[in-house]
Parts: sequence; C-alpha cells; structure tokens
Amino acid sequence: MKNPYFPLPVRIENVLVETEDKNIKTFTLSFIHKENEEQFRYRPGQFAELTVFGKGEAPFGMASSPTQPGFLEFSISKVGVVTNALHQMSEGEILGIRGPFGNGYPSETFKGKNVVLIGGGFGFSTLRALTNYMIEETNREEFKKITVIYGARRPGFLLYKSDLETWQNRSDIQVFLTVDQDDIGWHGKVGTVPVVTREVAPDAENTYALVCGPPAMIKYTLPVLKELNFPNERIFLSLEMRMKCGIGKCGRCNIGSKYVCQDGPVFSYAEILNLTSDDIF
Amino acid sequence: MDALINRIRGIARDLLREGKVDVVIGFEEGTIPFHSRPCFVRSPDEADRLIWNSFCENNLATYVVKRNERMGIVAKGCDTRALLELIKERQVIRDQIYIIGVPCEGMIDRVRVEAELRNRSIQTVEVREGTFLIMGKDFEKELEIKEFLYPSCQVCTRKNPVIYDELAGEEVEESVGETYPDIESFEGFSDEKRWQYFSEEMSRCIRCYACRNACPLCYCTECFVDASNPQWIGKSIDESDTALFHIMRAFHLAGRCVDCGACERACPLGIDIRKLNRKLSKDVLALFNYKAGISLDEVAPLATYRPDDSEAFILEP
Amino acid sequence: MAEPKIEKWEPKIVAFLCNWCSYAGADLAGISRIQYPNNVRIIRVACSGQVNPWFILANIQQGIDGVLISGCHPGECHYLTGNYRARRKFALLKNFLQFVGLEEGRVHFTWVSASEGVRFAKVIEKVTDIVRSLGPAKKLVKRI
Amino acid sequence: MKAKIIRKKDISGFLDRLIQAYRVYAPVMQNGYFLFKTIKSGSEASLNYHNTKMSPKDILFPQSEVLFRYQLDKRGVEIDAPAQDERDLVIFGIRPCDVRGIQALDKVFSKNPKDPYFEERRNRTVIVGLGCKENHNGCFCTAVGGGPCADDGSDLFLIDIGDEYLIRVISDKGEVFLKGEDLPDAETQKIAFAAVVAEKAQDALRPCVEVQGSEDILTQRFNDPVWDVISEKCIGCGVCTYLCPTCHCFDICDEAVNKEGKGIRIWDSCQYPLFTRQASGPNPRDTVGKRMRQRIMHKFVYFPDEQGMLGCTGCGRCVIECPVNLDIREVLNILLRTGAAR
Repeated sequence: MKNPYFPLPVRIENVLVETEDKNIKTFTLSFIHKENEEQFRYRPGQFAELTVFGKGEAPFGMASSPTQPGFLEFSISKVGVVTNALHQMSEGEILGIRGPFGNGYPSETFKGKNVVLIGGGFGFSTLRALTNYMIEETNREEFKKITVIYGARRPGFLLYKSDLETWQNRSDIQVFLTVDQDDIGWHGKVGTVPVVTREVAPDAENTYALVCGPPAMIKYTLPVLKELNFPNERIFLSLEMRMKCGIGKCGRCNIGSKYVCQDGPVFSYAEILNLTSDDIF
Repeated sequence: MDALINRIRGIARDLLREGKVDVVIGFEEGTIPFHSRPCFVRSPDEADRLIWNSFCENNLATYVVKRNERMGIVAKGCDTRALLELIKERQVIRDQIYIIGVPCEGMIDRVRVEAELRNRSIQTVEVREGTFLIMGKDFEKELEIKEFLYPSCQVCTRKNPVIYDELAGEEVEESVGETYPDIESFEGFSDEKRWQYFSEEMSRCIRCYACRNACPLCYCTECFVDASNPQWIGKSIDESDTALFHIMRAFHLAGRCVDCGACERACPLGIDIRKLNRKLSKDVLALFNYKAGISLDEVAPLATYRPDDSEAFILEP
Repeated sequence: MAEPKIEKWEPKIVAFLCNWCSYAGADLAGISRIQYPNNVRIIRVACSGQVNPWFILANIQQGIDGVLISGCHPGECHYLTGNYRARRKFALLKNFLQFVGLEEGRVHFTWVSASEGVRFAKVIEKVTDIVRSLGPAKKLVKRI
Repeated sequence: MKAKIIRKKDISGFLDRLIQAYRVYAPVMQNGYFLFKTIKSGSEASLNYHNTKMSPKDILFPQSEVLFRYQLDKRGVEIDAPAQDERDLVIFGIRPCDVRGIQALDKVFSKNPKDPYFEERRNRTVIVGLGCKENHNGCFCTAVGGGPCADDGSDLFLIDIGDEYLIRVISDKGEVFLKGEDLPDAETQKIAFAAVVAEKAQDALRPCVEVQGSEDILTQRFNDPVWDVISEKCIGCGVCTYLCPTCHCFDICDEAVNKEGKGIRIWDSCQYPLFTRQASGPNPRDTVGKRMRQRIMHKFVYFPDEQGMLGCTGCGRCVIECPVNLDIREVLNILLRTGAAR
C-alpha cells in the first residue's frame, strides 16, 4: 500500500534570492531517485509538502511548470519555522517532498478561451507556473489572448524578473506590471493590482480570470472583476489555508464540506460563495 | 442556601439595572447532575439564572483576563484569591470588577462520587444540611458532603473571600493554619518511589491542556508549549515532553498559584498535577514566607529578593 | 593483541558560567595551569539570573548527566541583583526537581568569583565525582 | 442470524484463551474510571461499566504514532516505516456508540488515498460489541440514529440476558473468530428474549434532541451571533475532541537529534487556535465562537455531507467531561429549535 506520508528525498540544486529584502527565495529541487520523478506528475496550481528534516513540513505551491522536466521550483517566503530553516539552506542539502496535492488550475477548461492572470506579491508563484505552461510551444495555440497583471509593493519585490522580461518581449502575451510604491528606475505602472485591473479592463467575453495573492488584494480585485461583468463561474481563486496532510484527512483545511488540500486549493468564486465557511479573505 | 441565591440574584439585578457593570459572571444550573456551570448575565431579568450550590467548581477568575468590560463576578474564596493575584499582576484593574464574595463550604468531587457508586446511573442530586441525596432509577443514597469534597477544598484555609465589594452570606469558620501534610508525607518517600509515582501519573496525561486553560493564572497569549519558533517542547505524549510540560507549568506558577484546584477538577483523567503546585507553594512559604492570593501589597516572591535569602542549596567544594 | 580498551563511561556535564565572575574564574584556572576534569562543557551566560529553568531541563532531556550553574557571589553581581533573583529561582528548582524524583546530584548551583580559579577547579572536580557516582542520566531523558 | 450463548462466568476463561492468539483490548478499571487496555488475563477485564473515559479510537488511531524514521547522511536520506505488530487485535466489550465511531474513522482513513497505518491495523481487528442495559446522563445515541443495542459494525455483539450473554454473530469474520470455541447455539426463545432486552433499552433512552434536517438549519444560522453567546464559557481545551470517538484531526511533526529523527502523527483539535493559524499570521477561526461552531458544523453538516453519516454517535463523553458543561445536546436544541440562547 503506497504510503502518502512518506517524504521523497530531493536535493537543492539552486537557491535564487528573488526580492531585495531577501525574504523570498526560489529553490530549485531535483529528485535523488529518478523513479520518484515519474511518480510526481503535477499540474500548475498544485502544491506539495516540503519537509525540512528536523524542523517539520509545510505546503508550497509549485512555481515551476510541468513543461520544464527534471526539476521543481518553489518560491518560499520566510515566515515560520520551516521557512526560516529553508532560508538557511544552500545547494546540495537534502529535503523531503510529498505530493503533488490539490486540483491545480483547470487548464483544460481554458482551452480556446482568453485567460487573465492577476497576481500579487508572493501569491504569483503558481500563476507564473501556469503562464509558463500556457506559453510553451506545444500549448500556446490552445489558448487565445493571455494577459498577466502582476503587482508587488515595490520594484525590488517583483519575483521572476528573467521570466517577466522574456514574457514582455513576446508578442503573444500582454504583461502589465505595477508597484504600490514607485522607486527610482521604475518605468512600469504605479498603483495597486485592483486599480490596474480596472485600468487594463480585460474584456470578460469568453475569458477566464485567475486571482492569487494576499487576502486584501483578492478582496478588492473581485469587485473590479464584477464591474467588468466576469461571471462567478469564470473567476478562479487559489485559497491559502493552513494545510498539513494534503490528503483530506487531518481536518485542518476544512472549509464548509470541502477540503482545500483535496477539493482545492483552486475554487471558482461561485463555489466559494455557496460554501458555508469562515471568511477566508 | 436559597437566601444566599436570592441575595446573589438581587445584587446582580441591581448592578445591571444601575448600569454599574456590563455583565455579571456567575454560575447557573448545569444540564447534568453535579455540574453547575459558568454563565454570563447581561440583563437584569436574566439575573434569575444565577444559582449557588456545592457544584460551582470552576474558577471564574479565568474569564476576567483580557476582557475590557466592567464585570460583576460571583466569587468564592479561591476565585477571589485568583482575582487578587490577577490584580497584582495588572491583568485586570481593581475597579473594573465588582466582586460579589460568597463564603464557600467546599465543592463536591463528582468523580469520586461516581467511583463510589460504581457506574449506577444517577438521575438527580439534592443537597441538604451537611449531606447530599443521590437518586437513581432503582436506588437512593445519602452521602456526607465532608467526605466527598475536592482535595483542594479539604485543605482550604481561606474559605471566605479575601477581597470583595459586597459579601453575599455570612462568613464561615476558617480551618487552622497552613499545613501541607500530603506534601510532607510524599517528600518522605525515596527518590525512586517518588519518580515512579510521578512518571506513572504523567504517563496518563493526554496533553488536552484543560489544566492550563482552566487555570486563571495561566493567561499567556502564547504558552511555551504552543511556541514553535523556537519549539521548546515536543508536542506528542512522549513521557519526557509531558513530564517537562507539567514541571514547567507548575514552575511558571511558583509563588503565584493560589491552590484553587481548578486544574485538578478540569483534568478528565484525574491526574495528580496539583501536588507539583503545592510543593512549590510549600517551599515558597518556607523559604520566602509568602502565600499567594492573600495580600495585594506583598510583592510576588520571584519578583523580588532579600540579601539574606537561604543559600543551603549552594555547593561548596 | 592489546586488550580492547573498554570505554569507561565518562559523564557529560554542562556548566552555565556567568560572564563576569565564574567564566573569568574558569579562565584563571586555565591560565594558572590548574588541572580539572574535562567532562564539563562551558556555556557562557550574561548572568546567573539569565539562566531559565528550561535551559537546565532541556539539557537533562537530551541526556546530559549533570548541570552546573555558577554566578558571582551575592553582592558582587555586575547587574547588582541578577544572582539574588537567580538564587530564589534555583532554591525552588533544586527542591522541585528532587521532589519529582530526579537524583539530588544531577543539578548544582554555586558561586565562583573571577579570582577563584582554585575554587572553580575544585567545584568541577566535586561535581564530576558526584555525577560519575550517579551513573548515566536515565530520568526525564528523551529517546528518539 | 446465528447466535451463541456464553455464561458470564466463562467470559474470563474465554478471554484467557483469546489472549494466547490475539492482542486483546478490554475495559479495565483504573484510577476510578474505565479505559480500554491490553489485558494479560481475562480477570482484568470488567464488562460491568457505562463507558470508558476515553473512546477506544486510540487503539486504531493512536494519540502519537511514528510514521517514519530517517537517517541523514552525505549521500541522502534513508527513510523507513516502523515495524507493525503482527498479532491480530480484538476490541472486546466495546459499546455501540464507539463501534459507530470506528465506522466514522473508517470513512476518513479508508477513503483514497488510504491511510496505511490505520488500514493495516483495522484489517487485523475483530470487534466484539456489548449492548448497553442502562444509559448514563450524557448518552443520546438514540437521537443521532444509534441505539444501546445497535449491532451494525460489530463482528460479534453481546447482549446481557441475565447470567448469560447472547452472542449475535454479525459478520463472517466474527463467525470465523468463534470457530475455535465450542459455544452452545442460542435457542430461539433466548434470541427473542435478547431482542426484548434490546427493545427495552432502546425505549428507555428517549431522544432528547431532534437532529432531523439539522444540515439546512445550521447552515442558515451560520452567521447567527448565538454561537458566540453559547460558547462564551468555553475555555478552549481539547477534552471534547480528544475523548470523542469520531474526532480524527491530527498534526504531523518532526523530532530529531542531530542527523537522526522521526516523523510523528499526533492528535490535534479544532478547538485550539493554532489549528488554523497560518505562519504568516491570519487565522480564519480566531475566536472561541468560530471554533466551537466548526466542531458542531463539521459533525452535523460537513461530515454527513461528505461521508453520508453523522459525525456524532451520541456517546456523551464531551457532555460529561467538559469542565464547563458545554452540552452539545443543548447547543443543538438551541440552534435547531428554540432559537433563543438560554
């Protein structure tokens, strides 16, 4: 009987400091045993439980896209016990990984449709995975117009700078970057994500909107999407809850009669509205 | 007893009607025998919910911490001792609470009664003068209250409230001075016997933290047990972690614990955790001549020092 | 064939030495070439008053056989009242650990001033002998 | 349905024989209350009890359990599962409400992906239920679809018919289990008498709360301030959830010394604030009222919605052992019927 609690060993291949305050780093991990890699088939929007041996486990969304085989990337912000331990680790060290967990973004249903990805700060990691997945050669023509709206507090806090550049140089994807606070040398927009979203005003016709970021950003972006008359069924959110087992048993991420780790973390806004639950955001 | 109950209800009704307090915290009838329970009365006509009997075992002082309302509180001897310590530790301001003092004859130990009746199902209990009558489907039994008091009530030397704004009922006669016979006899055993007893008791703990949450003086926002950064103690029921949890819980209450016994009454498995606190209270009394919950102006023992404190334990080569 | 050296068990002892007096005393013992057992691992703390009871319990939990806390003599504390407050805490803690059944010789408290190199060496010797006679730590030790 | 008879005085010998081949758990009286313990001889067990202080769920879902041990070294990490006890288990003298608790745990842990630790033990377990003759003050199994002699879920079920027990053989696992014992078959009139005993016990316990249609009413009243009024006296300890036969929430943590350590699973409780507090700070259930609401909603709305059975078996442990007498039956009555909080 396969044991869902067993962590698979992975090695840290690369650690990239993403933000100027060094609070968010992107870790590139590779499986030590190749056969584990085959077992770990994942979709953008799914997450995994990373084990720092001696410290514990915590859930992180995959920031890499399944179209880039051979390694996994996680962007980790330094907030708790596991993340602090992770931030002190360097290349070559060993971690454990369990997963993939969760339903991930429903990329099948986006086929033949426009997609607007609205991300804020640290929550952009899984949207980056989805973007890279959609603009991959074999996948790109499956989707129509792709728009990315991504904001952070300051330019130094924008993640994945190299990706952002390559996306901006492409013609088949529209990228709007914004910061809350201007800084010298910044040429992009200034303003919060909800404000920029109203400015960009993506057309709701035949379009899916995905929102992922801090609770405050989600709270103020949703009314804007409603103004642009996006129907609730075509707005998807990735919920952030405390999770542990990842297989719908430990009861921690239970909201309404759903488990965020199994039935989510991606829910349509319509689903969330008819869930009787404590307010997540 | 009814005069006392009516007196309490009267005081509560007046307090609420005159708007002196926003809530009166007291006891009301429970849903099963032997269980009166805390209740929060916020309007004058609800005052009739308040009662008083031999089953008001919770320490209501635990509800006044971090509550910024003006509160009336029906408080027996040990509740007032806990309130006094909370005021001394500036967790509640004295005139934020109106203390309705109730002299206490001791509360009945429901676990020992059930053990005595060996699972006969009890339907009603009626408290009389010095005895209580238990009625079940096919039996009746009258027991002496004195024999079935909680251990903390049996050794209680402060049955009358130490501070109060108004006293409901006459003072009761206090039993004589501070004695710790249980601790002295336990100290007489060998290291091995004490260790055997202590680890056997600790092995039954299921870390549900009812002892900590029922204690009025355990009010830290984050308990050392729950801290994760750094993680001081393991979270499982590993013997060593559980033993250390109880040792540190007791030590954090050294010179503060008023021996109300709320921890022992809340423990679902009846573990003898109070013995640890009483040992520290005995030593605090012997070493620093201080008794918790007695006077507002005496400084807590571990918050001060005296140049001539005992050095008996210092190692001389 | 050399008779296999049966590893004679040596106790592990942790000593919390206050930076201003006891640590200096230990240093003096070293400078004056005074010999004392090497079972002790020294941890420098700002003052004996800084030693939280948990430091002692955490050591015992991890299998350390003996713990010594040493600070300035009362009245000489660099922070004036650090050792006075510590003295009250340790008086209670010593009785309390014994009460739950820990052997009396596992935890020791003493005062060593900066000039007492000889006293420091003697204290370490005495503590090591006591702890060695008690044997390896068993109570409250956590097994993984 | 096949049935056997065993005299009460033969129970101890019967248990002694079982102990040769099985690890037998039975109610044992210690410290003034009963707990399920592994017994070394039949005489330790006592079936003359209302219910154990803690539910027998910790036999199959222990409070602390090692999931894996690991050894870190240069090349990587070795991870291996702990050895399991091979002997089969017998839970002897378990009450119907606790059997239903195990059925609830089955739903959670046997749902894909299966929990190997629970499954492995559960497949080796024989459940010998024991019908109740008398209920205690907290019991309300008849109000939540159970009953003092509900034998569903047991492999064998004992009913007290005087100085004998009638053993109803429920499952074929039970039948195989009894093969080695040459117990007399029960005559039809004893079977009928046992049914009467069961009937009487069922009627003696009037349902005190009507949970019919609770899902919709509780959902409508989700944001009703009455939750905070009811839970104001709750001190937020874990007694109700740790003693409950159906509560299955747990935490996984890691304990290590230098390069060697273990991953352990331990019980957790939705009544603790840390249960949902995220490392970055926000906590969707930051008040006692929200946490108490979660306990009721999960047992009477979410669990039935997802698993098709109520998450409460009416054993009454949370009623009896709550330090402040927060009675779940009264909570339901307030929410489902009268609407006003007393």
